[in-house]
Amino acid sequence: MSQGLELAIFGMGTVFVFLTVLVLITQGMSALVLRMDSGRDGAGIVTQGSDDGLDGELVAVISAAIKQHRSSG
Amino acid sequence: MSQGLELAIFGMGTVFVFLTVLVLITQGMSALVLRMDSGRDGAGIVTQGSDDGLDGELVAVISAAIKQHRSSG
Amino acid sequence: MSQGLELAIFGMGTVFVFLTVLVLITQGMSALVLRMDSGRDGAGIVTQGSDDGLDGELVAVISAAIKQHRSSG
Amino acid sequence: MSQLTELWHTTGLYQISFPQFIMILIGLLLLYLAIKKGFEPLLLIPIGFGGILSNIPGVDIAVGTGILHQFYVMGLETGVFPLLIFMGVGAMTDFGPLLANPKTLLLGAAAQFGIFTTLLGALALTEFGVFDFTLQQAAAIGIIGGADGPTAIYVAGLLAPEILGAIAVAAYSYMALVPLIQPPIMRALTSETERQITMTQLRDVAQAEKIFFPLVLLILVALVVPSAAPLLGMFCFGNLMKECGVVTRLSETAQNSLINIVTILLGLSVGSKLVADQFLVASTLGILLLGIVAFSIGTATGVLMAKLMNLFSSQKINPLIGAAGVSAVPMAARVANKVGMEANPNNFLLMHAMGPNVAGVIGSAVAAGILIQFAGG
Amino acid sequence: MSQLTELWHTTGLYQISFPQFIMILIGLLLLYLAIKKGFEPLLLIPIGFGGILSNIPGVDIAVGTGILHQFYVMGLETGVFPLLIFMGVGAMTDFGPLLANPKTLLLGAAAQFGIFTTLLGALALTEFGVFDFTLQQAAAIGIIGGADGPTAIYVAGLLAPEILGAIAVAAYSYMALVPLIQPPIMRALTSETERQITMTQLRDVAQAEKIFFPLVLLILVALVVPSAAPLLGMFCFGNLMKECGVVTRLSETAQNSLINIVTILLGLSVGSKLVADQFLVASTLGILLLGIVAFSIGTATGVLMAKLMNLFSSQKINPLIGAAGVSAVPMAARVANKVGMEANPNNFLLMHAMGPNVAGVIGSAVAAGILIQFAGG
Amino acid sequence: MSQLTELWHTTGLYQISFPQFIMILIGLLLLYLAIKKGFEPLLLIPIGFGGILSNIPGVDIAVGTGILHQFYVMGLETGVFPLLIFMGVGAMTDFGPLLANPKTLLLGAAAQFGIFTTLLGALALTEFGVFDFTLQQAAAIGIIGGADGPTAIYVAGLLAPEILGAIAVAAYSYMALVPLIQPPIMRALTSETERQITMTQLRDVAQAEKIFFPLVLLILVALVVPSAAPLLGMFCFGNLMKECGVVTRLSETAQNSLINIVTILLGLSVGSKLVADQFLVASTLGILLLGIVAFSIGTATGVLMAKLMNLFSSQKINPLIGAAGVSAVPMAARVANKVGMEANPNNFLLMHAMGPNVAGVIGSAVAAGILIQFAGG
Ligand code: NA
Ligand code: NA
Ligand code: NA
Repeated sequence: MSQGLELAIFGMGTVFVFLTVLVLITQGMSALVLRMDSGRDGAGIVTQGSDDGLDGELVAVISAAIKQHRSSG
Repeated sequence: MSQGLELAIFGMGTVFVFLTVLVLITQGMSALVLRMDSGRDGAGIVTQGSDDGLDGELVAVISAAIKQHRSSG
Repeated sequence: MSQGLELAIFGMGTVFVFLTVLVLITQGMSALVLRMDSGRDGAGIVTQGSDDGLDGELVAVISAAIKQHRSSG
Repeated sequence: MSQLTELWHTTGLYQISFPQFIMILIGLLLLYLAIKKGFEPLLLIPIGFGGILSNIPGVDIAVGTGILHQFYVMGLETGVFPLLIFMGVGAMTDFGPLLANPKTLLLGAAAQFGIFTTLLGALALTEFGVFDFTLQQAAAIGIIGGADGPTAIYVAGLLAPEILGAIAVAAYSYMALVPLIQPPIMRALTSETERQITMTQLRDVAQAEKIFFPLVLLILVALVVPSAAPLLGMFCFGNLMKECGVVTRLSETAQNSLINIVTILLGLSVGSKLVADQFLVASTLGILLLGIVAFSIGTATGVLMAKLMNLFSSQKINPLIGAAGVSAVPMAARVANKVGMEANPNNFLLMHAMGPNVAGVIGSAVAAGILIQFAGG
Repeated sequence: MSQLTELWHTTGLYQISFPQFIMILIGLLLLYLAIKKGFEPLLLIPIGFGGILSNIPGVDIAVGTGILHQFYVMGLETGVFPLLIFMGVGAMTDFGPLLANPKTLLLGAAAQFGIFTTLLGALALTEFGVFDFTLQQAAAIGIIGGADGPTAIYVAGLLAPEILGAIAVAAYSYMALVPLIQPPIMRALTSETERQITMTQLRDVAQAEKIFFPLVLLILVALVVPSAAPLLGMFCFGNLMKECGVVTRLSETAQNSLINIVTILLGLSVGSKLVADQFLVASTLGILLLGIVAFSIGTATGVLMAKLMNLFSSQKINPLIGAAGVSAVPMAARVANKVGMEANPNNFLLMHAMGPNVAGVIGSAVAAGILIQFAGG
Repeated sequence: MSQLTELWHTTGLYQISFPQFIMILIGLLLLYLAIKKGFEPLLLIPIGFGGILSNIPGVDIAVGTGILHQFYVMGLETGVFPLLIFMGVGAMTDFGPLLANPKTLLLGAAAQFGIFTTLLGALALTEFGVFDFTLQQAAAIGIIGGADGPTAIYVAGLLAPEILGAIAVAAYSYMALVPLIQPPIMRALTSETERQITMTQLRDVAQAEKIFFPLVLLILVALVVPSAAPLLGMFCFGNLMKECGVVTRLSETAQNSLINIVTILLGLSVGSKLVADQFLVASTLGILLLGIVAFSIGTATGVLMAKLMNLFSSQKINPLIGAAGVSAVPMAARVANKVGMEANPNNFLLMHAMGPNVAGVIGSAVAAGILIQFAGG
């Protein structure tokens, strides 16, 4: 029972400390991200890679090729 | 061999008994279901839950909320 | 080190022998396939089975049966 | 120079034995039948390819830490693969036609005669010294007559893993050959008039009946033949997921990605039992012969049962649909439909034959349970 | 004749015990609740069906080499299944509302009071001789109050596998009952005026914030409560796959086929712990009672925390969303929305409640880590 | 107070070692490269995240019963994961361009020089006392030059699991860096005129050729290098499923849900080898250095082979496509295309480069088989 009480106190304490710290860090992280974004005047993180490594240009080339192939096939 | 004969007889017997009983029970089950359905004047079992638990009303609410959120955000 | 040298020589040798033989066999295989195709005056291998084993005729039959079943049921 | 010799000794060309060579040809034959002739390709392509891999000399693929042996240990020794396939098949099965005409369950019972007579045949051949089959092996051979792939593999895996390869090859080959094996038997046992019998439209079945049926079946299995509960339990579970309508995403996964993944692994695992020293034995010939006998008897007893039922019932059933009682879903039902249309071009038996067809799955699973209980352990 | 007797002895009808019979009824009840009442069907259908299978007499399904026991050993003893589910849930979770209003994390903390007070309650009942729970069992029971299925199963699997069945059934049943359990408590603890509080629109959240958040969370877990790292690590991994935008195919598989496959196997595994001699014990009643207490306390402390926060902040939050802090995603958030609309039909709390709702997942995973560390090994 | 101390001792902040801290930073770096720079995200996100998880102090994740160690034991120690990936890659591979111009297979052979020279390099560095690599480790390092992820992981898992983490990181990083590593080498070894060579349109390839090719390849592997049969066998199996056209559902599962599931688990498993005490050793630096040397040599020998072939053939090939022989599908083929277009904007080499590109996969799998046979067991 005393072991349980100890566990309950420490447990609830840790949960609160953890989530409180998370609130602060999250706020800090968001502030940082948003400041960097506005500093860069724009769109935030733009991911370069895509799922299959195809870039827009290549997609366009392939699409054009397929289109041509179909229309003439 | 005699062991095999025994197995064959009992096996085939069990298969027949099992499926015969299943015929009867299935007929009984169907009769029961259909009587209850007609008693309820209609559509039979209508499942309440859906795959994700969303009911129509809630979908409407969520859609409205999202819409409002987006238009003002 | 000498073991490594041996492995490198035999390894690279095998890779080359393997792929050279594969070139020859592939060329032979293609020649054979294409000759048989043209001999058959047409479409090459046409696979009979399909994923679910349904052929066109059967699909038509099934569709008809279901239609009849529904319209009269 | 001695090093070149050593190198030469590592090649398959040096190490290959004649039986391995034959087995590779058999693997290629299975692939040919699957790709070019449409023989149950979903299973025979992985089995055939696995069979080739298993007979490559000088590398452990079907034994020890080899990948196919690992799949075998993981999924066939444990029964996990066939049971998951059965769950997926359950999730694909529509009991509607059966529920509309439950008497057709009896056809699915009759067609299991093939299983037990073949079992006796195998034991008789042993008695006469032609082959040497144990009771376990005879039971596993008989189940080929159940015309149900996962059931055959499940039973063979438990009772006689040493002949699993031959049994699986026989089961799937004959299932593919149903359009050749069944029609002559069906025609021989029926008159033109019988084949022309048209059957009344099946009634509509309520959703509630479809939901209750797998549960009713499960409870009955639990009370009467518990040894069939793993197979039929997983089958009913899949079917309930499909019919209950509230777990669509689980049902679809069971019918698609899960069953596909397991089919690939199961096929390769079965292929691992096609190693030359296990497959190229006299008993394999016996298994192939007995397997086709089992199919034929099942077909015959299914048809005869239908004729027998017609003696006692005013509402006649076309005896051709009795042949669909062997299972081999949905091929046997299509064959019944086709032979029926030869006699009467407007006679659509397909839906009527689906009832005994799925009943055959239940019947052979029940038979499998009994075989496992008596011959197992 | 003696052979017929022998045959009779193989039937389930002969072998079934009364407790097994009761358990089969309970399994059917779970299926009824899932199908007809919509109680968390994705889990309760596999669990209920697995429970029936596990109580079929005369066949090993939930023990030994039985299929469900194999699934249990493979996925629950190892923790693999709940962790993969957690990864999938992570890949489905949108932290946007939480990031827009991070203070709501505190509501997700407060609602975990239910876990620890229930743990104490279980130990107190043991002290008073009503039940006999070990510290491990008390911890596993408390986690029901976390209102998070995979977390509860993960903790119970590690700390008290013997009561895993009861805990899983309690957790999922109460999660389904959230619309009945929570509203009275929410109304009792709030005034009409409080329930009418409207909250300001949530700001838009940048993609970069969503990418950084799972990493920030992971690092904090690593530094503060490493014992929660398996659960929260897999959760954050799933979420990062979703948000980073460059591994769509992995994220979609984690959200679909993978989580569906694991859900089926997990549900059946949990069902294997519904064998009569483990489930039909007095402690199960205690677990069910304590479980609902845990839920209720969590709901209450979530609401009270929101009221407390309003004392110190000018920007008021509607205390109803505090109840969503128990997790039970997304049911609890919907309940908060519904109760809020009763007081003010134009008050859409759903998005605001999603913040504490996912915060509750984090909170109970942290609590789970602590319980495992103190009560485990 | 002592309890607070005890609590403090459970935190990661107290327990973390400096090497663990560094490894977490390296994990974050891999995530950054994957997400922001597009470095092979499908693998580097799971590997990087798994690497972070593995270095969290005070909790067993990458060792003992930890989840990542379980994945490692299940899939990497057994070879199952890389072989299933190889099957999926086979099901995605189109051998059309290779069949249209089979001579390009020789380019895929030449590019494997990188593997063997690097092996020798590693042994030489050991001879000179710079590093201390065993023959097994040297072989595993050499295979980085194969520019094929699953092959490298498979070989390293069998021959030198202790350096698997470093090898996988090197292999995938350099595959992502192909657009930076290869062009300077390609330009240095070719003249402007050579780079402008246009190649004739590839002929159409019949379906039958595509079906026979994986079988021909399999048989040749069986007869010549059986030790390469697990890798190439699974590869050919996947390709046959794709091309035969009768098992579309299996082929699609192999290309989608199955390969995605395995990719997630494989990546996390590899991540488990990024624990500080295995990764932060001097030899890792050596592996990274030797890996880039292997890539570069392979690129060079591929290009030189193409030039050599032009000496003996009237139908000239553009030597740039020789660089695609290293594998790194399809990145290396795109790089060849891009460098070719710089010299002649109307020169589309992409399809021509796909031939040597997939030939490189075959070549390095053959090399892998030989390495495993000589250095293994
Ligand atoms: Na059957
Ligand atoms: Na919670
Ligand atoms: Na390569």
